[in-house]
Amino acid sequence: MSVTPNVTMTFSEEQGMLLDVARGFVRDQAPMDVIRAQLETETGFDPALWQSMVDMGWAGIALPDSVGGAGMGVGSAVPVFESLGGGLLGTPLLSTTLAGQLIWRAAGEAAASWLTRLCSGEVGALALLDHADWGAANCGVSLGSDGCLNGRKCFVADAGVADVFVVVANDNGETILAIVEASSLSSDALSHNVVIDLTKRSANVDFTGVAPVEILRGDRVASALRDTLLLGALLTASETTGAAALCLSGITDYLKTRKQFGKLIGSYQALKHPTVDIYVGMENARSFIYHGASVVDDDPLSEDAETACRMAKVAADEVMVFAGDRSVQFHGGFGFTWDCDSTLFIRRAQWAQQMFGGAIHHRKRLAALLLDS
Amino acid sequence: MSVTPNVTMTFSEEQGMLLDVARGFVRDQAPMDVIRAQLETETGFDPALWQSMVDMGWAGIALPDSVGGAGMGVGSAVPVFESLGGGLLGTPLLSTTLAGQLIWRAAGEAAASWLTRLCSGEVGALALLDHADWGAANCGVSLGSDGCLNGRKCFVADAGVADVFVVVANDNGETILAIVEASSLSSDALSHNVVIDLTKRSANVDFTGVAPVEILRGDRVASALRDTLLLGALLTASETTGAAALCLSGITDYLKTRKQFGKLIGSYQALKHPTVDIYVGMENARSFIYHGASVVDDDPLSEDAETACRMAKVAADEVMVFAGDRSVQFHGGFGFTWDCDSTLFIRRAQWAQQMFGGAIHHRKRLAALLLDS
Amino acid sequence: MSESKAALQAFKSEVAAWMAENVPSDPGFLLPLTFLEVGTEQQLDFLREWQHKLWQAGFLGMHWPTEYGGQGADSAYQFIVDKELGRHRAPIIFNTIGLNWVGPLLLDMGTEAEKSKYIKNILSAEEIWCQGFSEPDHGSDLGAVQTRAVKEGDEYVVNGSKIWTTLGNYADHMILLARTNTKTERKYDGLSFFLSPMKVAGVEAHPIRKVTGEYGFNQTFFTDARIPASCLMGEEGGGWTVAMKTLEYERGVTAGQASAYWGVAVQVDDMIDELSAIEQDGEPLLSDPIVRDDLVGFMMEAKALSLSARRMAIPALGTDYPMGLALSVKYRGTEYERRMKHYTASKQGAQSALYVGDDDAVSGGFWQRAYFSNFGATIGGGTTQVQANIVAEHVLGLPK
Amino acid sequence: MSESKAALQAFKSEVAAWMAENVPSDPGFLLPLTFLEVGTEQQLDFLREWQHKLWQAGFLGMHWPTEYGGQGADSAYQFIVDKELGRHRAPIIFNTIGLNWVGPLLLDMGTEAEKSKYIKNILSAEEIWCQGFSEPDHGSDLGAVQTRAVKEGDEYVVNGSKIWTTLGNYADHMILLARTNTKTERKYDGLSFFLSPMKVAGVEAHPIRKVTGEYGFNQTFFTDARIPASCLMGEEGGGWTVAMKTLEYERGVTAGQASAYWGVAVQVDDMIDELSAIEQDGEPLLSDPIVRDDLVGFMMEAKALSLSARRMAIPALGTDYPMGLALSVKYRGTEYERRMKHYTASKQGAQSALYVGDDDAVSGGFWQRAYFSNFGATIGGGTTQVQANIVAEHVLGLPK
Repeated sequence: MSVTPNVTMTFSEEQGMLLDVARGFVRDQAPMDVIRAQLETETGFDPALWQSMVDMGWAGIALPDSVGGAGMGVGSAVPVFESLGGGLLGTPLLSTTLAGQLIWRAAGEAAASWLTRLCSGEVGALALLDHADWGAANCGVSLGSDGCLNGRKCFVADAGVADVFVVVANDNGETILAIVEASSLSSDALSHNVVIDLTKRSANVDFTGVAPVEILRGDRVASALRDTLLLGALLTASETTGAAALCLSGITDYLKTRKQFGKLIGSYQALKHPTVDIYVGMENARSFIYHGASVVDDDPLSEDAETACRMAKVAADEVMVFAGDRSVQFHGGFGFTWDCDSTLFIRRAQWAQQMFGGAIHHRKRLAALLLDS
Repeated sequence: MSVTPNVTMTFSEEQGMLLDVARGFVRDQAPMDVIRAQLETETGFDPALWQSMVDMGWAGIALPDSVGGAGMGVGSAVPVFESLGGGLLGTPLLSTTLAGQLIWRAAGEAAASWLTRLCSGEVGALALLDHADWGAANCGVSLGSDGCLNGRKCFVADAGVADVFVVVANDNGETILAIVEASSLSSDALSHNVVIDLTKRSANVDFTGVAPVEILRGDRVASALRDTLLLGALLTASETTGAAALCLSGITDYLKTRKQFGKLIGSYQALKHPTVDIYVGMENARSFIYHGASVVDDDPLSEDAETACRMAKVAADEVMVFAGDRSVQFHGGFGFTWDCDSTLFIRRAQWAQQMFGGAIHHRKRLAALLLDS
Repeated sequence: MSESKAALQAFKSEVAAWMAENVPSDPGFLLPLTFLEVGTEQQLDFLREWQHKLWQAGFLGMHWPTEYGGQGADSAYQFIVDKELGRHRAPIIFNTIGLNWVGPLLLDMGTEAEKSKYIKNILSAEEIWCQGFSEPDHGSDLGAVQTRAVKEGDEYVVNGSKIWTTLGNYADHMILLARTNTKTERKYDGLSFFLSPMKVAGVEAHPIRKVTGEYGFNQTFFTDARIPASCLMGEEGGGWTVAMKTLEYERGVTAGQASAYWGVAVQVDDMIDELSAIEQDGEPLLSDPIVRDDLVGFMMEAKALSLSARRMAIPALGTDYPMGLALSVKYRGTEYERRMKHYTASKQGAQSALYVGDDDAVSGGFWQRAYFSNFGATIGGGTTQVQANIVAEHVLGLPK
Repeated sequence: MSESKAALQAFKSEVAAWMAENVPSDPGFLLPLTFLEVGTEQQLDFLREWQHKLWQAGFLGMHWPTEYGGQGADSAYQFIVDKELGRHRAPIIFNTIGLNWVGPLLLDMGTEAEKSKYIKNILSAEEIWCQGFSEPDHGSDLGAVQTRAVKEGDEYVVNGSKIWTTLGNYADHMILLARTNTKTERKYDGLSFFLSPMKVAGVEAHPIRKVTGEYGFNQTFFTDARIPASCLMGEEGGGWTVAMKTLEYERGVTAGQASAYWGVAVQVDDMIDELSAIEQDGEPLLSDPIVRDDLVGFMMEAKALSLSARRMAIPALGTDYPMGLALSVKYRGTEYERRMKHYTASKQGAQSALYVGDDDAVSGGFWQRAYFSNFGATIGGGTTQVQANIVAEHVLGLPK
């Protein structure tokens, strides 16, 4: 039942360097005007920027070197995603990383060819959901006797630019992972979503009639899927934490410079104290993601790791929703305009809080984990 | 399902006069030093004060004139209890009123002799609980074949001064109401509780071996019991709302006069804005109790009345807990002392929030009432 | 002038019947949620026609004098119309600044000439009004207004800039607060109030894009704009008083508004209806005890607001803080709506991340858009933080 | 001076073994929850004896120099002792003002004479310390201190009054902030810091009853009290700096405290244990999804606080706001405990309304008393509202 004992937090020099590099990269390569220029484009990111990230080895950051990855362990992705979030930089890195995790955890080195492709910059996408409910079983897509899939997946992140899809499907009651090449999709397979977060892209994808190139099945599939969803929660939380920190610094900057009724608005406690609460929430989320980074590894995730991933997601969601909302409010009239970055923050909050299950989803599971043992 | 349509709020000239009289009485007869003088006495109130209240007809305020009551309807008790709460005046009026309601609703004029006694100033008490759980069935006390009761009731409010007990008991599976005269209790039947609210008194009462003077049974018992518990919630809410208003005015007085760092502390938004929220909560509770007063009557309570009683209790509990807590905090060092009335308010909050079920109890039932129809 | 229940009931039936026939159906393009968000000519034309039609049918300005285009009835009739508009989910009545603030203000403080000239066209939507109070650097601090109006002969020459001018790019007139004297001892005494034309040289309204992605606001620039001296309302230097009176109408403290149906109303029942179709963990969302408890909280807030409105009519029940219920309406109502819209937008699973324009979005992204749009209400007309100060100071008597 | 894990582990076992033998059992009267609540001679004698025993066993002042009665070891050893005290639910170590503030202060800034004279007796509990900073009319505003100390020969004559002097009626010494000069330009420059005797003529401590019904605080009156001039610590007029340094110890920003075991610690696990025995609607309270969700919230807060403490040791993970985690500890921790204690006190059904002394009360009314008592932490040493200002201004750089 006890929750507090495990406060593992490891931090190597290597990870410290990675954090510095990642922050520096986002600061230099993706200032807000670069981000804004991509908001209403089709893909939402600049291919050259993506290539730079691939060149730095981030596409394989969470994978072992035997399959072309960086070999730093999956926890090393945490500071990278925190940094990306800290610039609201939308790229297909999250999808690609998680596709890599799912394949690696389900098939290991037997799937090295796929993993190598992902590490080298091909975009991977996870086709998980049959509908909006993250908590339901999502295996509506089935494998037919003709070797083709049948059915549609919803809200597939980065589907528009994906080279490889990992599709959670159902073969006579067995959950399988079908690997599909984007080139095998029909031209009208994708219908793009209008995503509230303009730095993100997703689509509904119809896999009907598509023949997967490979099917992963067996004992490890269920655990790989569960762990990938947990890692999705952790990495989304990391990205969200970075975004919350950026949002906080936007608020404090404004509170330090904007005057109303002859005083800097930051001197009003009605603005000042909630900003402190955003700060505290952001630091909590940061503590949870670093803790998560320290307790996840290539093995099936432990109960402590599961707890850490879920808590990270809850903490990050909650602070981001609060920070984004207060950012609009505290910027006053300007906050209500498109030109104020607050709009990007509430949109990010709205996107992040549902990805891989929201606070209510994870809190329910945490209650079972922590109170029913 | 719809919750908002019924916003009945009637207010007669008669009720207006009652409100004025009750407020005036409490202001004149029970200033805070009078209240404080009773905090650590055995009974917690001054018999002369009680007699004045009886003389004004308050003991029978909720009962029809045919049994010696004021005939103004049970809703008329709301402004009286609000006023009593507004002075933290602890008397056995709540117990007596509810004992009257239970008997009246279960037996009507057939029980006129008991009701007349209560209207004339004898103290009634409800013996409801077998243990701390307001939501459990509480019928552990049973009626034996010898015509005597067997078992103990807990937390019987005003047991120490009661003349008449109405005991919820169990006769071979049937819920009955046993009327017991205090004189028939053995000398060691009562063990007094140490109640956190020093204006209130209660005791555990052992009814073993006691022969009830009368047994009320039949169709109306269950509904009378349910309605009395709901009216208990409404009247406690009324009393609590009054206490919250007094607490609020204590806070605003302090905020207007106390200086810190060269400024009146009421000018700090960290104190000012939560005080506004107490105000809003208090007004909400007040709206709910007046609405409750307008929709309860002598008939079995309607769904709207049930909704009103439960909402009133939730609103009053929540604002009182918040107000009491903030009252201590906002009075700073002085708030932490016995001399500051804040201690009376958090104690009242702690007492009130459990009486007749707390917020969690009523919110759960409101969900069923409002969402499952 | 209270009306018999029967007469009101009959009127209600009449209005309902008319609306069943006449409320326009979905035009096939996005309509604004509130009058603050009229962003395209298409929307403007549609809403202008609709308001005109309502007025022609005799259902607008119910309690305004007939000589100025009103119906000369009790305000209870307007209340019924507004309620029926909501019940029929009608498009909004958009000329709000005219209907809710300028109209009542003119009827209260205007000259006969001003009333004759302006009021009927407000009702008929022939003339649109905007408001020029806020300025870029001062936000809520109206005392600091810098826009200059200098009298030259029978004209004032106006220079400066106003911000958040809702409908500014479409408006015919602006209620303008400008500084006619920079040397007064109290800064308030240098301000004057104008009923200023918008369609004159030197006035330009630049649309501002909103958090929702839509338009409706403008920044309005005055560059040596010349307006007739007769546009001055009241005395020169007496603008502060008129502006404060206008704010009372804006804040709903005073009655007299011709239609409060300026935005798509959302009720707690709508919220529950919407959420009842959603699943979580394969079960109805509404079977989750935590969600149920949250909804009880929202229902209680909604009920408390309704009860509070009812209670305001019984002065004996509000003696401790006489103006308290009225002065706290904006503080409570706008924040309640923000939380409620956010909640509904956030309990849709993956659909929470969809927006207006996605076919899969719950109710077309209504709740997400409504949440974003609601910041107009918690920021505009005095932010929530300022509202809390108002309640603290004016109701509870706490120090500034 | 970091120690090997093995040595620490061995020490931990040694301490644990000693405590298993020596921690006193329930004395049959109510013990104070914190050092702020020592209200009877009976409690005082008991706690003094217990602290003395712990010190004699070599388990107090682990990292203080041996020449002053300490153990000359690493502070990790004191941390272990404190943790074991909690694990064994030992009575508190009550001479807190001496152990946590005065001792570290003297070791840091005191003269050799001051160290020799005072420190050992702090550890042995032979001398009790209290603090004289706050005054009746100024609360948190130390700059406004009015108590006067006027030098006459080799004495200072003290007049005035201090409030909230914890242990004041039992204390031998007070750290006293008094005004030695009323004419300085900056009010801070007129303050001096004294290590002042309590048991002299003209000093009277009047116990103040608390919200819990217990005692522990005093108001201390100085009436022409004469104290030796040698009691002055540092320079005359330099009291503000010393007081601020003391506050750093009080706020836990600086290390060096001899025992932080000054109150009965409550963990989230205790809360869950307590609630697991309670029924609601005839079912275990812990089966209620809403309660479960609330508990998840508390567990997350507890975990976040622990993780935060851990993270402070890794500077690379706190670069954005370097002192932020440390400066926000009081703000977060004390409020978390208030909410958690209140929650546990309030989920006991009818037992929620019972208090200390009732046999039927849950854990003897522990949670109710702990909730009330916790206001000492959210008010004393700078209220929560002041703490929020500190974080806002010193961590986030927001304006005053």
